[in-house]
Amino acid sequence: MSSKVTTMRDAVADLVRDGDTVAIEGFTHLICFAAGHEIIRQRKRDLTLARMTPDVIYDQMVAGGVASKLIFSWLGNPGVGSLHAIRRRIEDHDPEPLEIEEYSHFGMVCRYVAGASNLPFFPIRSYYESDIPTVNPKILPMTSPYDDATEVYVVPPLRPNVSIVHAQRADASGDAQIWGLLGCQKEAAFAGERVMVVCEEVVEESVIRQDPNRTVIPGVVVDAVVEEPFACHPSFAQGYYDRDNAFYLQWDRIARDPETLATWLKEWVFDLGTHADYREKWGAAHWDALRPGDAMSGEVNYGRYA
Amino acid sequence: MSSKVTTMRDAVADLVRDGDTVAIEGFTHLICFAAGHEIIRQRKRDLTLARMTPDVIYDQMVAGGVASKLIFSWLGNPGVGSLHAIRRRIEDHDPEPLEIEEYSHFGMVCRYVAGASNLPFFPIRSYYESDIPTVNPKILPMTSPYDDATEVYVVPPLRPNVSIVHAQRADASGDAQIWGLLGCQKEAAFAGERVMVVCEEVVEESVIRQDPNRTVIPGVVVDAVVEEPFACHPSFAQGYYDRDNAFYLQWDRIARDPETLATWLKEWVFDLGTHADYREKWGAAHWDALRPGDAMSGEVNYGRYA
Amino acid sequence: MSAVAEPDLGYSRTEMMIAASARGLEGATNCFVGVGLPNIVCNLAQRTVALDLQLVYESGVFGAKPERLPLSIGDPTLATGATAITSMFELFAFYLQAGLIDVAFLGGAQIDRFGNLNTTVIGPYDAPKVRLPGSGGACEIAIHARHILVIMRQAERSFVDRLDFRTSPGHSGDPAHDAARGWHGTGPTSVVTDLGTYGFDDATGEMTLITLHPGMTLDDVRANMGWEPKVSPDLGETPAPTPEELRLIREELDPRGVYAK
Amino acid sequence: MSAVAEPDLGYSRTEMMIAASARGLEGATNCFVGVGLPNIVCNLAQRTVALDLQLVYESGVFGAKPERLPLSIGDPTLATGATAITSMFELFAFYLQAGLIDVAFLGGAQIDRFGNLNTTVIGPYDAPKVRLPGSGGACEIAIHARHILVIMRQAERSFVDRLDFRTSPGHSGDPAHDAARGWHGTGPTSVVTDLGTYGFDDATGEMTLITLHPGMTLDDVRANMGWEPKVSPDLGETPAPTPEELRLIREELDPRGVYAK
Repeated sequence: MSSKVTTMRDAVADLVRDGDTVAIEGFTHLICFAAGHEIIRQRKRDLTLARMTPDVIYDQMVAGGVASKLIFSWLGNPGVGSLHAIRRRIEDHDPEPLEIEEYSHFGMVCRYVAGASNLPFFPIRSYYESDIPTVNPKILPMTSPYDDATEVYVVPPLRPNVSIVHAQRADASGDAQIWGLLGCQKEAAFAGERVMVVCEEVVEESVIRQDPNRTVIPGVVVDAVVEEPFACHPSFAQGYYDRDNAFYLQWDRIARDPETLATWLKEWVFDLGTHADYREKWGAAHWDALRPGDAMSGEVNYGRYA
Repeated sequence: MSSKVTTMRDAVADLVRDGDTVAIEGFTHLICFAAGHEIIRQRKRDLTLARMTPDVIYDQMVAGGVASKLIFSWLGNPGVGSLHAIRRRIEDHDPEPLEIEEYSHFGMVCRYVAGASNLPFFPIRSYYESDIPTVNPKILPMTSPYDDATEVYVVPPLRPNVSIVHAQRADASGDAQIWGLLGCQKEAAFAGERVMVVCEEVVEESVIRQDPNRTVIPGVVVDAVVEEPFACHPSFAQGYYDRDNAFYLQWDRIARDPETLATWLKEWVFDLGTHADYREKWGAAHWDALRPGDAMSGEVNYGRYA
Repeated sequence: MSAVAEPDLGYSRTEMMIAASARGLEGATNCFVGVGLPNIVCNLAQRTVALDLQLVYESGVFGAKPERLPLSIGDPTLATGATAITSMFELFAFYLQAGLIDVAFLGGAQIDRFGNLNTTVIGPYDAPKVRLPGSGGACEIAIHARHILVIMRQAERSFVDRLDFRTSPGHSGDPAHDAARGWHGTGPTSVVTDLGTYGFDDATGEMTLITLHPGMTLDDVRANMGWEPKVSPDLGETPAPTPEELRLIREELDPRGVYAK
Repeated sequence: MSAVAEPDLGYSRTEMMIAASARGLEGATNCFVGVGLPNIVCNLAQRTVALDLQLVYESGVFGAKPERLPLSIGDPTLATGATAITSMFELFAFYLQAGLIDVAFLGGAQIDRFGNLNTTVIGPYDAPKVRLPGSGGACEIAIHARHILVIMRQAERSFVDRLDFRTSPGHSGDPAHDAARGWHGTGPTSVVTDLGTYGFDDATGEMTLITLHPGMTLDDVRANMGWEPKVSPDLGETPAPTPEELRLIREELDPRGVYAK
């Protein structure tokens, strides 16, 4: 199997094109900020950004000017409050409008499932007596083929041009293992036309094969593998580092003021060449403070059948 | 949390009722023969037996007179050949007819998914230009709500009255962990109105909580937990014992002749009180020979966040 | 909100809200937990009225045992030591849509007298005055969780006669219609605010004041809602937080006073 | 089948089938493996013409590395050391239906000239002469795998003019119709029997004899199929199994001669 390991710079340059629909997924966990920063740095334009929870990363990317549209289900700084750059674009068209297309969480998840499964629609029991379908014409009611009285809503498949997912570890072919919160990493990866796996550690294939039930994303759908420790900061990687909650709170302050935000982007994104520079700028003590204690999974025996 | 641990005899007596639809799932792996034998022993009647692959266990149950109908997608002795008792019922109505309702594998899986998800139907891209829908009126064509030219087929939800699934280990509340082939154990368990988890080992809750991503079935859907080592024999439990292929081959010979089969059922089911008797009758050397070597998974670190 | 003086009762109005909400979880088997106050409420209930309460998070966690107060619904402390972690698809499909969730907390920027909630927008959708987070899982939680508990601070701008946007359905005002919906959920069961607790009238589905918190008056309530409140003929007083409830909140659950101050 | 003498060529007709089928996997990236012969075929191809071939099993295994010849598609040796194990729902939805499967093997009790397959029943469905296993995954595999390779022993009763039941669709006989189906799969690409190898005609979708195995004649072929076979104008001879192919089959893959004898 040939190696797909590359750098973040090359992976973004190769896989992300102006006008693409891009999904950087990860539900609070494993949000690949480093990929978002590289997309900003490479000044990609006119992207449609899909994510269940746009989070601080999409606030940064929207402020960085890469996006013309958002597809989402919950728009906030989790546990903190608003995403101010995004709100300015939506509420005040400042500095320009931002198109939005919104779902509920279950609707977004099922859009990825439909995309991953090559299904033309996905039925869910949701949206009843809600105004959401009135503002999103892609959410349609239908009756069950078995029973005219049973109504469901359907959502259309979402197939991002590029899906970017972070994992704790992957081998050089892109077989990726995740533990802790899974979010919709698997569904987003299978739904993507092009897929980038970023990981804390590239490991030998034998490590993956020791515990095949732990594999969430198989290399067969992966185009590029990037090893980038702490790439999820200020989000977290279970067992590797904690959420940097202080930064989430700080962002609220930074993003309220467009100038402060521009200064932050310059200092922390544009003036840095790579995520290694970002790690160095925060400094070793910062990373040490985010390391959790140990809580080991224990082992299971698959048995050798030779 | 109160314990749901009970004996196979009590679990079957409490949960399985004449006329029920019963699913003993497990795709080649983790097929709970011990539960099937207990259902035969308790002379349950008029059951509809659902399983993707009826396997030797349903040949035994059909021969044992408990079933009036089968719902399935592949009817055979895997890697060996036919299920003779079932074929006699279908082909010759010997000793009486057996109703059948058949799908493809994907259709069966999606029936469980719909049942587990409270969906009134599940759409799949299958059955095109196949005769299967002509003999199963429950498989219906429909067009996508987004595009009249895109046709899919739908299958209805399957909600067994009782789902019986085997797992390597579970705690007393029924939180069950499985590794190796997963089949549709999770989907069948969530789809069941009543659920029995049989396991090789009942373990402390702390063992389950050490590796929550390994949990396939949560106790919230489980009614009874039965600890029954080797309950899957002649099927297998990954890491615990191998498939007893010699018995699968033997069954072909036993089942060809109704009298030989009746003698086998008497000797190995009716004349034994419990699966412990069955284990003893085979003898320790038999079980030792089926034990695999070790192939450990390795550990991962969830991290302690206190 | 209209100014209501903070009475000096030895506890804060937020602590009163938390204690009253936790008592509403008596007998609950599992609870879909939101971030912030519901999180403290559930943890308090686990230590008082619902010892076996299993905490469920839309991030895919069932049976969480957080060692610290989670900072968000996706805190790593929720994953370590949980009973099960599942994909979000399965959490929403196999647990929530399947009807396994007993109680869920919801809140919002606006609520109407029937418990319908707006978490999407203030002002017109296409020209918002304030763009709110949107549904998240709220829309489907409102439909499928067997009981919905609402916890919201009360104010005239949030307890409104007419929502700007209905994100999550509550009662329709027509109980016959509600019964025929065939949803797992029975809709909002109670609303706990910083002023009192409300139930919903069986005959009309309308929010009804059941108790006033100590020190609060009916005038405080009227001044902080956009419609004339229906009041139970048996209007009572919410029992004050017990010393044990206060100790648990202050010493174990929120020692830094982030949420409960 | 009509008696065809086993020619003394230093290898069995089954070994010829295995070797010819394995060569059909040249360049394949992954293969949906069935039990029995396809299993040996794939393992042989992995050692000869498709070194990076990933073995996929409908039981939910991707990238299996079996340490022994699996006895069924659900042998524990397939799980240990695999790249990924997934639920069957995901295997069928995310891998197969999504179009990720490159090649799959199918076989059956009956095949017609367009590669349609019957694995369901001989005789009428409601009064079967022989009840066969049914579809399993074959129906969806036939639709979604990009290439279908058929491996079947040839006989008049199995190569039939008209199927008793169409379990899995092949070509329709109308290439314009086939192209408009919009399936991932291009349908059956080749059929390998114990007598020869067949392709499918681009213009008609009809099975066409491409090579005869050494020692076999066109009359043997005609005697063992229920229609007059279409024969390639360039009809050639299948290259005999190489010594290395035979060594691998006999010493590594099936030392006990269970499948290949």
